[in-house]
Amino acid sequence: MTQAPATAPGAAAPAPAPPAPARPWYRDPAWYQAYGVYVAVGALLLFNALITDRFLTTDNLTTQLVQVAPIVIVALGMALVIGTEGVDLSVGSAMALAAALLPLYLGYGLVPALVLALLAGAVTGLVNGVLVSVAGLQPIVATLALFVGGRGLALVLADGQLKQIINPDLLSLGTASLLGVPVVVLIAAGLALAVAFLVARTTFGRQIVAIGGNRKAAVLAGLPVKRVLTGVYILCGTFAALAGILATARLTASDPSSLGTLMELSAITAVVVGGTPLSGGSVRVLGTVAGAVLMQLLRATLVKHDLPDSTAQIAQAAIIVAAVYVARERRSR
Amino acid sequence: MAPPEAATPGAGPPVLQAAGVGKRFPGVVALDDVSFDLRAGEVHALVGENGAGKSTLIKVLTGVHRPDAGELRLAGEPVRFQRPFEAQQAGVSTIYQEVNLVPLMSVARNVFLGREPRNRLRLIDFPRMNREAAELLDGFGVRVDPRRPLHTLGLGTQQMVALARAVSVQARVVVMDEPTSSLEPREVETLFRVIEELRARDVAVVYVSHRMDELYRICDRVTVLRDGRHIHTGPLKGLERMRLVSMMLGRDMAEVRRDGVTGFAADGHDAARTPVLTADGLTRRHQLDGVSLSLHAGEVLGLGGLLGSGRSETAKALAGGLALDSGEVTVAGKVLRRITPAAAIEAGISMLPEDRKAEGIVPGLSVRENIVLAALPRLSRAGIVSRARQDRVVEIFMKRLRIKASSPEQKVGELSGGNQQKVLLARWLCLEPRVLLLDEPTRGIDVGAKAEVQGLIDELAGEGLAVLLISSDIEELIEGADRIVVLRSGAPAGELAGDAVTEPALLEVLADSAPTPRPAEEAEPR
Amino acid sequence: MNAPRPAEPTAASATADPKAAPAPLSDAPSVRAGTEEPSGRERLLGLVQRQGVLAVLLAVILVASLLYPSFASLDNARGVTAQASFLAIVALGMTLVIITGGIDLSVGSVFALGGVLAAWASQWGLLPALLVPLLVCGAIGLVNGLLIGRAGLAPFIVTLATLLGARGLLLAFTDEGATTYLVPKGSAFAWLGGGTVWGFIIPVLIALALFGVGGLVLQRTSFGQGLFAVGGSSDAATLMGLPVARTKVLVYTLSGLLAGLAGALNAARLTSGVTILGVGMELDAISAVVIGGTLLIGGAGSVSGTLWGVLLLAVIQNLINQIGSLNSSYQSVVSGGFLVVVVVAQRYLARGRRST
Amino acid sequence: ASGCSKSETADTSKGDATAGAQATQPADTSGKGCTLETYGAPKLDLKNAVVGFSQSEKEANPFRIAETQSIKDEAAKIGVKKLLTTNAQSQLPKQISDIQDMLAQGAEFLIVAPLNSDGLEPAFKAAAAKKVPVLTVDRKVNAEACKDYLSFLGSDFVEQGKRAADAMIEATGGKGQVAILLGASGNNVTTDRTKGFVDRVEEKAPDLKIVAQQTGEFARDKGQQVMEQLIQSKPGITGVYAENDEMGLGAITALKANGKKPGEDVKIVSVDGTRNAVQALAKGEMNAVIESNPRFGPLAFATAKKFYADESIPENVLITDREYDQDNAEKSLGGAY
Ligand SMILES: Nc1ncnc2c1ncn2[C@@H]1O[C@H](COP(=O)(O)OP(=O)(O)OP(=O)(O)O)[C@@H](O)[C@H]1O
Ligand SMILES: Nc1ncnc2c1ncn2[C@@H]1O[C@H](COP(=O)(O)OP(=O)(O)OP(=O)(O)O)[C@@H](O)[C@H]1O
Ligand SMILES: [Mg+2]
Ligand SMILES: [Mg+2]
Repeated sequence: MTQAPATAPGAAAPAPAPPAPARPWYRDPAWYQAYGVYVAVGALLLFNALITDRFLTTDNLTTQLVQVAPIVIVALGMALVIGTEGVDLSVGSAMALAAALLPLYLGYGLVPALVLALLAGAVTGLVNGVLVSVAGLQPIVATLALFVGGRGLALVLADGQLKQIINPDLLSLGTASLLGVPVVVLIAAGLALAVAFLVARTTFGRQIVAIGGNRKAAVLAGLPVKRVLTGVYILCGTFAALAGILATARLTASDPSSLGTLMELSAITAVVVGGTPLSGGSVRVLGTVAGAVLMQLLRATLVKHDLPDSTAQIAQAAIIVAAVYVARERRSR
Repeated sequence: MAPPEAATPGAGPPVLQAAGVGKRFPGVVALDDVSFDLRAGEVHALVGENGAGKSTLIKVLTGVHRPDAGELRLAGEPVRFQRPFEAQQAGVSTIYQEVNLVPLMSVARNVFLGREPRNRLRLIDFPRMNREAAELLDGFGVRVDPRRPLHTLGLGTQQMVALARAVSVQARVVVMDEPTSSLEPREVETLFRVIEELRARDVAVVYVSHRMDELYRICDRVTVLRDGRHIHTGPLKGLERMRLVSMMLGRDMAEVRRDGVTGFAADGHDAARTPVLTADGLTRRHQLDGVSLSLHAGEVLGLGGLLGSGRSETAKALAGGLALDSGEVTVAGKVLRRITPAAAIEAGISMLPEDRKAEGIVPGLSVRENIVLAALPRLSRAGIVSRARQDRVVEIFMKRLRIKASSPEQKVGELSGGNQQKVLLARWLCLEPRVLLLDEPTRGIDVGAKAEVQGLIDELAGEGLAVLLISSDIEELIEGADRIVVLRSGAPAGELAGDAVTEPALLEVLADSAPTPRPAEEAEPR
Repeated sequence: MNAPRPAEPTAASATADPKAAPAPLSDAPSVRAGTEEPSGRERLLGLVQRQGVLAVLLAVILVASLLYPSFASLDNARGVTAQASFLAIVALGMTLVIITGGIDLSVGSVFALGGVLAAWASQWGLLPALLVPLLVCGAIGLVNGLLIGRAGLAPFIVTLATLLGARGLLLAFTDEGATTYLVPKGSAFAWLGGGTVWGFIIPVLIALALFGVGGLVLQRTSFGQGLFAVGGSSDAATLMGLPVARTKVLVYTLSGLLAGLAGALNAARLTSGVTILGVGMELDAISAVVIGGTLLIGGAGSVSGTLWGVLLLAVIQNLINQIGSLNSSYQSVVSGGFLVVVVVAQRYLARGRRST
Repeated sequence: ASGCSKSETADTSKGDATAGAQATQPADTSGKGCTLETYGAPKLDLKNAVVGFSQSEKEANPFRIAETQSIKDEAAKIGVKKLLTTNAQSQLPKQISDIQDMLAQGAEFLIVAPLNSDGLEPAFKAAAAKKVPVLTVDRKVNAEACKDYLSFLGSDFVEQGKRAADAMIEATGGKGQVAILLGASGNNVTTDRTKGFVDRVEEKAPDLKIVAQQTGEFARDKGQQVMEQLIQSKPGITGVYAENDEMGLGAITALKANGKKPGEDVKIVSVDGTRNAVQALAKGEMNAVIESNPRFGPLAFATAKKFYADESIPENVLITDREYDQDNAEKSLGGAY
């Protein structure tokens, strides 16, 4: 059946119908589309509270937040890219590049090393952005190149080696907390707020959405399309690098060979489960955060109940489909 | 082809009926208890203001939307079309308002999509398909290489292709939603000829148009919708034009009569001596061939020409949407070095594009955001958009252009065609341009709004704006423009000024330029 | 905006040599009377544009043969085609999916699952060994298709989920990867994967045949034309009365079937149901399709292009091995670089035909 | 024992430069052994030969780096004419075509580190067709020795699991709860190391409960994440068996961040013997590391030499992996890779 309308055809509609059809929220598809993720997060929390031992403890919840923070950061950048009707497969490689650079430059001090690592992310973004906006490549292919090559480059830089990090300042980035909240989580939350503001209130943010909504119209309306596109990919790359730095600090080691593998899929899943359409033209920041949290809680649940990998993967697949199905855009017809 | 006896319009049996049909969209009642019947061999006009529900009714009739209430009957039998496919199977063929063909596919493939000619091996016979497409289109006065991708054709030509497709199936009912909105007089004549043939074959035709004179020329009966409600159905003959308009607008006759139907003032404008914008020898291979023109503050310059004569290209080139091989554009004495859309806007040039669906609206964004899109940098400080300033601008323009939306936050994609056009106009006006390039500004706009827009054009010119007006509506061009430049095959073919701006004079220049359809090879994707 | 020209995508595509523009998207034959005959040069240009990958492929082969004598050997050709054949079959399905404007990320997992199922079922003979994977993988494709075509979900996310799901099924079926089913040696099924004709393994021939059929279906049947229409404009296709949902369901089912078939043939060749196969294969398939000139936004493409794309990837791989002891990290860098060069070159060759 | 065991094998307990070389176990004499004649390969002088080495995974972890390096070093030392190396980047089809490519480039002797125990048959067939002997290292393939391939050099992964279990039982006293950090799903190494461990624990220490088996995909960060989850949900865990060092080190990080003492509160045993792990062991943060020695170069070329010297080569040349514990860690550090 194609998108059965909530009101059955032929059902008697009151002749002078009020402009907004009165429908209880629980029967309104728009409601699920808007709030589905949050409900799912709540449901999973509730489920765990009842079923899983020691779930609703501060320690455990903190652990979940700390683990999800890098994914959130990457997903925020990804959400912007997806808003322009693009996608960035190279985020995992950008993380690896940042991680590989850190130990090489920590000798010059923490700040130079951090700046360099972030810059590496920005440069990957720049390359992607130029390939997409100037060369006119399709985003998947444009970023596929760095997906393949970026990690290789990171490994070349690191000589294929995992390196232990001993710089205490960098390490404290991974472990320190402020008022009981880990710094990693604070950074992710701050970034989410910043991106929400960017999307809702800045020229740049609105231009992102317009470009994703109708590229030709944006061009004719004089929007700096190439600049905005390049900027979006640079942001995404930089966010990925930041996530790479934080993950490295937490791991206490720079591990370019495995850091951020499959991150692109996690991030895209978070964005899409969070209600941002892959067809561009809208960005849901809070939804993206909720999407990432949902997938994190799901992974945690599966691990805590010691389900084998096979079951875990099938369960994840089912949840993704269910989440997207509930939140799907129902075309009225 | 001789029209059948005028005495028996629509006397045939009802082929397609809608009884008490209702359709709601979130926040809007698009159709409310509308009944409609269509008889074999009649041409049935469907009229109403923008947003009255004409397109929605058509979509209900053809299986795109499912009605919330009421039922459809095909030859007396109740039917429920689940999708357009089923309606087409049942012999209902439709040309939708926005050209709905596949841009990347060739003309021939578009014409025959879904019913391609096969050879003995049951495989598509491309030579035959191309041949048949070419012959078919030839009958519609369109001479294009059928292997050309559709998107390389102008909107008008695309419309003719859609027409050819819809008519070439053996349908019982042919529905046409604003088929002439981007057609030239010559094509309109072709279309009318086709409609006569359909009528002679006892096919029922639904015809939607905002052009009154067309309705009176070919339609037998008329149904008027207003705000989603059925207002009137009856023979068109003997129905006074003013009365029809008053039914559509819901205002009384006297009021309508007083306001008049076209919005242009009778007298011309006082143009400034020195031009604001001069274009010199605009050239682009195979599209433009040395177009020169000058635009003065406070005047409306008409740009005339046949389909594909390069009017849209000229406007696009001036607005930076099309790269030029050579030529120079000067605005207020300053030569524009590189024309990009941003540079053109910076220089005070605004262009309302011809194809509002593909090049204009951002359907997923709200009315507010669509209006302020180009003006964002001006409405923001340090990159942060001021919501208050936005709201002010949006409020002013929604009022001034009478944009009909449930709120500024409604998605533009949900508005009726005419209102979308107004939103776009607002987008460009809020930039406070010096030069306004209008490519078919009243395309698909209802009589009331059309008069408003025309009045607005007058007013803007009066305020000192330089306006370039491209219109396929000859009447509009004659009445609106102070001066008309006519293009032929991308080159200037003549100019009418002052008292010479008359319909016969224009038609004469156009006729001169008519008989040389450009070889298809020369065209260019745009 | 500091672009050298107002070279936004719309404009950029229009700056190309107009002489070459009217190259039809279909492989429609001869020029119609009444229009100018294109000159030989224009024809050549049109051909290069349509088959940009082929030009790149031939150039790479030429250069490689000159540089490395062992490259041009028949042996090497057999090896390269053998490796390419399985990816080719998967990429064929991917091409059809991408032409409809979709994407199928699940093919890698489905490929692996198909192999495991085939190896398991091969103990009962050739027919089960082919039917079981086709049934299961076709069903996964069908689920993709229903969720995408009927429920209107985004292809990317649906097939991402089935990527996980199919892998999960595979693990469940093999005791978390602990069991590897073996194809009985000397069985007809093993012959299907390992037998050779003139030194080329049978899957190569199967792949060629499938591409032939695929090309015909795509270019010369209504179903194929429907794929282009759905990809070019799904709304328009609906309004033109095409069975859009059914087309999508079919095309994802086909993709699942082809991935399953490729997996089964591969299992026959390896004579075992290897559990670790297919990771990242979807990206290889997508690369091949896109290198082959098929637009990811849908609406344009060809299966022949995909065939060249697959071969190009295989040849590049082979070339990297010919260059010799390149560190594995450098190999990735080189592959990534190659990808950019090829795609950019391909795009600039074909730009006259494009618009975004 | 046949004459296969190498005389120059270093004393494993010595922490000097020669440390870390492989030692072979007494050969399995049940098999007939493989000779040039039975294998049907042409005679060859390694010095003037083209030798190919097919690596399975990226040289992005200590094991693979050391393995490739060792082969390269030894080839240089012996002075083979040309060493071709390829890397399958964890793609089985690529390994097959890698091997075929090397054959096409004229390789006369192949050393293969198989990515998987099954599925390399087409590659072996191609080699057999050209009468090129294939020596497999580090992972055993399910094929016929002396026919599909010459012989296998490497460790017994099931045995590694068993020894890890022994170490775990010793560290925990055979009581408590253990978690297993599994390697990548579907991988033979994972399967074998799990099987050995689980079987031995069941057999010897029924009081040691295996409460969790979750994959850490052989990666440090995944190991860390899984461990963090387990610390919260199963606070009673007293032992962690990591199927490679990286995951073990990840577990240490997770434990430390949660205020637990790895090596004391929670005993950790892992497999591999990388430098980082042995260092952790020396610091007392781990309890045992079972070695899996990657330095196949000397042994592989020695075996090849013997083969061409018409000696008989046993089906399996199993190496004796060492075991590091907290006592010998410090001085064995030089032998870790
Ligand atoms: N898909 C939709 N979603 C929400 N509202 C819609 C949708 N389609 C139409 N509407 C609303 O239904 C009403 C009728 O629109 P319709 O397109 O039928 O008008 P119309 O008479 O064809 O106008 P026009 O002359 O401008 O084409 C409008 O208020 C419009 O905003
Ligand atoms: N009847 C036709 N025969 C051949 N080519 C045509 C025809 N109509 C349009 N074209 C092609 O379409 C392209 C675009 O023309 P376009 O429509 O933009 O011009 P125009 O003067 O703005 O006309 P309009 O805006 O009324 O369609 C032209 O390059 C022309 O080659
Ligand atoms: Mg309409
Ligand atoms: Mg035009």
